[in-house]
Amino acid sequence: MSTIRNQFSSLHDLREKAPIFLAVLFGTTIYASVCNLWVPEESIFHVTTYTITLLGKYLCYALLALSVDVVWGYCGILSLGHGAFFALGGYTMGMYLMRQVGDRGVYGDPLLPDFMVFLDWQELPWFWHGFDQFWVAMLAMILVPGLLAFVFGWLAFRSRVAGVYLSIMTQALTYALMLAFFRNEMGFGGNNGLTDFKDILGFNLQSDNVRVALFLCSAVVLALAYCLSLLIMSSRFGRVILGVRDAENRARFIGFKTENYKVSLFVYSAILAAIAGALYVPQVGIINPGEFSPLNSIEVVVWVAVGGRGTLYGAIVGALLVNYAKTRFTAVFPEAWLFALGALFVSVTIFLPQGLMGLIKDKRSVTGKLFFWRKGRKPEEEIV
Amino acid sequence: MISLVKHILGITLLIFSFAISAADEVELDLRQISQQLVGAKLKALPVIIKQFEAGGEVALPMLDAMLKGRLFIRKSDKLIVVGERQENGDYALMDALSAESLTALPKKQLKKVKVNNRLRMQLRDIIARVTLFSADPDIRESAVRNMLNKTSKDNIAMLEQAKNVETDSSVMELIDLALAINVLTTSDIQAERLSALEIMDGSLEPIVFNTLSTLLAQDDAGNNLEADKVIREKALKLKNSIQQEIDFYELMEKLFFGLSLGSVLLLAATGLAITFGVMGVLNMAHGELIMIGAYTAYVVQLLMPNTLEYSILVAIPAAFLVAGAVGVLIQRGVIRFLHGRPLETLLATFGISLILQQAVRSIFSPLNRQVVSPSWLSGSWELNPIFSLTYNRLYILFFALLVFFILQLVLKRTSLGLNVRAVSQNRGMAKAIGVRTEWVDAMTFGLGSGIAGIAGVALSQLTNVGPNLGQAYIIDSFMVVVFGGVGNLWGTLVGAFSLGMLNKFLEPVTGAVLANIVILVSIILFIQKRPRGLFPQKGRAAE
Amino acid sequence: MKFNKLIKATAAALSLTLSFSALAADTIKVGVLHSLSGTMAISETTLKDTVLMMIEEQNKKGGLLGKQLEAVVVDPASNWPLFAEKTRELISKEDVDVIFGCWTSVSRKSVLPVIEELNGLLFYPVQYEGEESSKNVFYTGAAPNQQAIPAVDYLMNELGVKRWVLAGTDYVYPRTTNKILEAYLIAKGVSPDDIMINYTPFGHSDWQSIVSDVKKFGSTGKKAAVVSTINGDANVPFYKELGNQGVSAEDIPVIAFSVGEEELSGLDTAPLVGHLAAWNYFQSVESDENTAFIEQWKTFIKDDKRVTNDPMEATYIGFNMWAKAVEKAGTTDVDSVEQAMIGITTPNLTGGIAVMNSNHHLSKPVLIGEIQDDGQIETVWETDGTVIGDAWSNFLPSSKDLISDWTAPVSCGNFNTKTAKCSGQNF
Amino acid sequence: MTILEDVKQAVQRRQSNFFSAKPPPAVDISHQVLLYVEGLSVSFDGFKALNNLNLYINDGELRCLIGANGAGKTTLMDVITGKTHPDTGHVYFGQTIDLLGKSESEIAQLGIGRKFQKPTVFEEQSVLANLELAMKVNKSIISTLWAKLSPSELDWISQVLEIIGLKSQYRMLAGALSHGQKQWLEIGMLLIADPRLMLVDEPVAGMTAQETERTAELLTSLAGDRTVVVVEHDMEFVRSIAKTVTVLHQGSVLAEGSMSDVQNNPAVIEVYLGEED
Repeated sequence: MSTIRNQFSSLHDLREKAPIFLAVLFGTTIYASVCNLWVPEESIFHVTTYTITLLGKYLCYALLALSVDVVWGYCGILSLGHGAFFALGGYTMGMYLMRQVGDRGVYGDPLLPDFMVFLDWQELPWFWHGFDQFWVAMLAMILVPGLLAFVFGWLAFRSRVAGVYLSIMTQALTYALMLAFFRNEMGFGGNNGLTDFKDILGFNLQSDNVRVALFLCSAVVLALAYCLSLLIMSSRFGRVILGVRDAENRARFIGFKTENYKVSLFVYSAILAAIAGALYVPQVGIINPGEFSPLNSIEVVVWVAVGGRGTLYGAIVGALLVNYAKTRFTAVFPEAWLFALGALFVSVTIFLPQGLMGLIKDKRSVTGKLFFWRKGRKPEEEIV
Repeated sequence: MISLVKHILGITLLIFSFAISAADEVELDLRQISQQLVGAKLKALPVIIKQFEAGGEVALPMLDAMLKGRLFIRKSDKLIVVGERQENGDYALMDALSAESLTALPKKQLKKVKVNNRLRMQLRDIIARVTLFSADPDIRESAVRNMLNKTSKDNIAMLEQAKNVETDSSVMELIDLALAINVLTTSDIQAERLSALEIMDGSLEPIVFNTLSTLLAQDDAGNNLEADKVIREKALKLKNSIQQEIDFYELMEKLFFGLSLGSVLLLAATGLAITFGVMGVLNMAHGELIMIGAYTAYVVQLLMPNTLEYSILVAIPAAFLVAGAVGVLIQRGVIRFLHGRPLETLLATFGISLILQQAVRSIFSPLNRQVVSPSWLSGSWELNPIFSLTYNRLYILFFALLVFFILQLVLKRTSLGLNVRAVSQNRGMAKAIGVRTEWVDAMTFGLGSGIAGIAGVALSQLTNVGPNLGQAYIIDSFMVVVFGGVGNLWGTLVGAFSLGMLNKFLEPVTGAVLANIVILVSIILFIQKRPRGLFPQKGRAAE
Repeated sequence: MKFNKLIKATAAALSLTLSFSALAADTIKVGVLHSLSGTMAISETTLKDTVLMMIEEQNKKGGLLGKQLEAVVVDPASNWPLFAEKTRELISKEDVDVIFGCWTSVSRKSVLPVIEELNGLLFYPVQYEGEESSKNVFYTGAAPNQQAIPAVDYLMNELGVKRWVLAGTDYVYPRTTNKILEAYLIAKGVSPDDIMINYTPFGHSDWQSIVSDVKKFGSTGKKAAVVSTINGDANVPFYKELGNQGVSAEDIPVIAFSVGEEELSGLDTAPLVGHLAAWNYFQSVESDENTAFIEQWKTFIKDDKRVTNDPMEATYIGFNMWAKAVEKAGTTDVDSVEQAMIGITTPNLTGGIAVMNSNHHLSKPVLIGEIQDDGQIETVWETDGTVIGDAWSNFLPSSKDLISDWTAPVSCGNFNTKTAKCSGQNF
Repeated sequence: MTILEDVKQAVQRRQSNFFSAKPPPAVDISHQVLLYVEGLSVSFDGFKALNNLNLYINDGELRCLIGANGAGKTTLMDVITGKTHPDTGHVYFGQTIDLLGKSESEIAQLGIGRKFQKPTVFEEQSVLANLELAMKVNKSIISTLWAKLSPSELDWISQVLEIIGLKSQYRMLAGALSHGQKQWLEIGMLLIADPRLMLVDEPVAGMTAQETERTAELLTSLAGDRTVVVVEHDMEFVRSIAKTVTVLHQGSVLAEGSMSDVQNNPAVIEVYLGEED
């Protein structure tokens, strides 16, 4: 006798929204891979390895942006410290790759990485043990950032640190980690970080095939993360999260332990960021404490804002566009590109509060329009 | 033995007084010696310089000029001259010996007499010995102080000589001290040495402590180097009491360092406490406003090259106006449109900070710029030989407090302040009763930015003036404001000083890097305990 | 479905512009890989200008092999992974024949795998910690034995220094240099109690406690000195604090390895007169080449007040050597140029001759200078001849058996003389 | 009185087919008192918002709280729902359950629902989603990840939509509703959770006379099965629904009794009613 229809079906959302995205993503990646490996270099259709590594890097950034969008766009948690999780993920991968070098380092030490040999370390620090196993590294990649996010989130959300306080605390977190990793005593290579990797799972990192494989891998992981996030966000869990963003008190008073929701989402997001970092390192060939820099994390937030937050694909598009722009600008106007980038950020925030995706977002629904009109001007009182 | 020393002394004195009476002759001699400087290699210089000592006070201007690197050889006739750089870049010259003024010459026609550290040390020693009998007690004091650490036989003899004619009590004390140290280390008569220890009692000169430490040292086998037990006990007592004083002053020093760091943090954060704390704008360009202030100081200095000493005083209001104007521009041009979206102000102001940085790079080049410290801001105020306070930090400490209290006054006592508070507490109501909220917003932001500019002027006295200046302070500023409690200026004050203190007390234990990390982690933990900082805004209004 | 179209259009544009590789040109392309923004811009921008000046000069002389030189400038923005990316861009997309670039060690380490993989050529113009020798890199700055060790010798022998403060920024160059110096000092009979080692973070600005500690350390009666490997921006507040706390060069001289004329130009040097710096070049050195170089620089940069410094000289030497090697090889092909480089000589700016040795490091004179009140550094001591740069320090236990020799039969950057093995090569 | 019947019917049906499986936590109401508030004091910055307040609410009662601004009504609700922690005092739900020290969500899950002074709904979600979230279901993270609306739940939602008159707007974003509709939606969210105790803060503010009347009807119909505490300024409305009225003044109870008792209480007349008219 029910006269109302259930609007909520996660799979429905996935079916409706994902195909376009996935088609574009895989279309481009497979095209690029094929043109890199099998089209002769002279051909105008050839895609250079440079392009492949560049695109691979963009995809990692896109995943990072996605992870920020999950917490910021959907739950209103503006993390200025997601670079920390990204870098931690990167370091776990870096440690694995470093151990893979084995005795092929410049000093030929079978156990110790080069930087330890030349700082005269006698033995491997305890936390480096086991990292010669890929699975240990992968486990650490999930556990370390996950645990950090859990502890931080648990402390912060339970004591209801919110809004700008939370943002500044996340910034403090990544800044403290940056300083810590800069310390040579930490055993992570200090400022130079980890570099000069040789191979991954026995395959030479320098070969085009491995590069393409890593690139495709990034694309697959991004696609999976996108679909998973979409599923999560269109489940009732996602609606609770949205509720927490818009009226946390209401959510609490109808019986949700909102801090638990926030913590779990934060941990999920941190793990996504860490995976992005782990994919990033073998492709760019270096991980160093600079990745923890607070400015990097702010930049990620800017990508999401440029693309349009709270849409998932907006974050991805934002990351790709801004980074592509950066690549072009730094080459075309090396002396003035910061003007262009700065102006882009300012104008997007003023003129496109919903980001670029706000321009083309679902215009069919009247309520949707109203909602965006409202949102553009709605003061976020919770935050002040 | 002692009588022999006195004999030698007598003879020295005789030669000395003879030398003074025959000043003209000396000058002639000196001129000959000085001409040896022409074309001399650095390695040959010590021998040449040594000969100047005999010249006494006549050689002093020349020695002094050499010490300060102002001694030149006139290329045309190889005359040794003292040169002083003038406004137009030429050098005003005078004869190094006769002090006769000569026509000024450009740098190209002069060749500098090279000096290095070794020569400078030698020169200082010579100057000390020559000026030991100077008429000015201050000069005599610094001469004795210089000789304190170099108790060669010659010096002791001279000091004993000087003691006989000394009238100034503080110089006398120093001479006694130098002689006492000499007695303690060279004599073997217990009574003499005990009275020497008596004289040394209470002196904080590092030499005293070092002498006692050497005296009390043991050799590798654990035997005391000093055989006399009475002396050892007395010396130990003395050393311990000095150690106590040293510990006390070290604590004072740490306190001062903490206060000083706190004042820097306070200056950097006060502006942010307004723009972020009162207006809720996550102003990532705050650091760049500080940078603009510092560059204003640089430009002001360029504009008034003749009065460098005071350009900094002009720079303070100028920086306030310039940074304030930039702030108003940012507010009117960008932030106004983002009202009520504080997290988005972060993004826009981040963009602005990139633009401002690059603008400075384009206009002033990426190199650091030099802001000259006026002499009244240089050096330190020596309270005693082991405790001194640097003037620039002392002034900045007072300046930071002054700025803070003026700001408090402005907020509490002026109509602007009233409006600011009204708008920050209830915008709608303020608007309804006729407050021009838009204007107040612009002015508030301008005020915060202006204060950031002032902070930049102060920082130009401590650190680099370059495009990266702001970035170094932005995170610290946010930490201070959040730690103290957003929206509470007193919180910022307390926050800044407590973080400064904490840092300076941690640093000796953990090292600078770990101290920073520990502080960041403790702020994170502290915020879990008090989510709204040290002094939160309480009550229903805060919800 | 506008969204769909937009995405597609963007993707198409993306792949098109990216895959559009440069057409073969009849110029010789020279890559310039120095940060023009970010924290390192302060130092690196000057080197970019130097390379541009050298290229202009070379073109005036008719270029190389009858072709004009063309500079390709990119901005790696003080971002280390970006250095690797830009290197790849320069070599595979822009087809440059040589790259002049990098300042920090980490940027070089980031570039290294890429340049070896793509067989490029990099000239690295900054003093560094050593412990490296790549087939594709020529190191025209000083190795530790060309800067640190002579400096310590000078302090010890000429100034009678007995107590040592090794103060540095916490990163690899100071760490290594201090390790080498510590080993060296102990070998020279200095007691470990007389060595104080201190590390500070990048951009450290509050030096009160450390300077005060140094003062105390130096007031024990024994002559003390500070060996500073403090990097970049942290130097200005450090020297200001030294000056204000009254630490004079005669009491406790500070010898710096990273402070040159350019760093001093941002600072009032009056209180610092007499403090020392160890380099392979000072602007104040009197030689015909140097006078001409300074003149040329000031004209090029259109600023009479600009100064020159050691990394500029290293860039100058590197560029001239490369030009000579290209002429000698008759091609810009990397392998040929690399072989031609070894043994190439060119005048340096201090009146001597720079030689490229088989370990890809230069022979350089070592100069110790004192800071003057006009911001210049006057030489007070110099080595008799030139010192050959040592890629692998003999004072580090890990590297004392390693040598680098890129000529046959060894042809290896990390050759272990004990095991006669060549390790750690990427090809 | 169609609404009243509708609601009763619906609630009963619901209890039979859903809550039998998951019984609400046992509230011991052996003394007929559902809520004990004893000796409660709260102060903000020296201002005493509640001052040794005592209040007893019987099970199934409809109680109105009135009092001037700052009398402590909202603070009292904050304390009961766990938002504010009192300086001293006790709050018991039934005989055994101590509410102090429990979090908002725990208290909500015990069956205490609250409507805010300012209508607070999830503005950027549909009416349906709002009601779905408010439903009394397992609210752990794992279960919300997999949760789906069952036909019976949809039915229940549909009935509540009927009651609050938003059936045709169920797909609309809550933010797009009118003020009165938002009030109703929030009441609906309370209703759908089937609470034991409902704390309703100013339910008719901003409603038309007609809407007010409907609300009065609804609240009266709810009493009996559940306990309702209403804070309201609209005296007309209070008069129309109240059996017992408690007057708060300066953080303490000034008077308690039927509307007419209270209206004739001299103390009340002086401090509160005296100001009217």
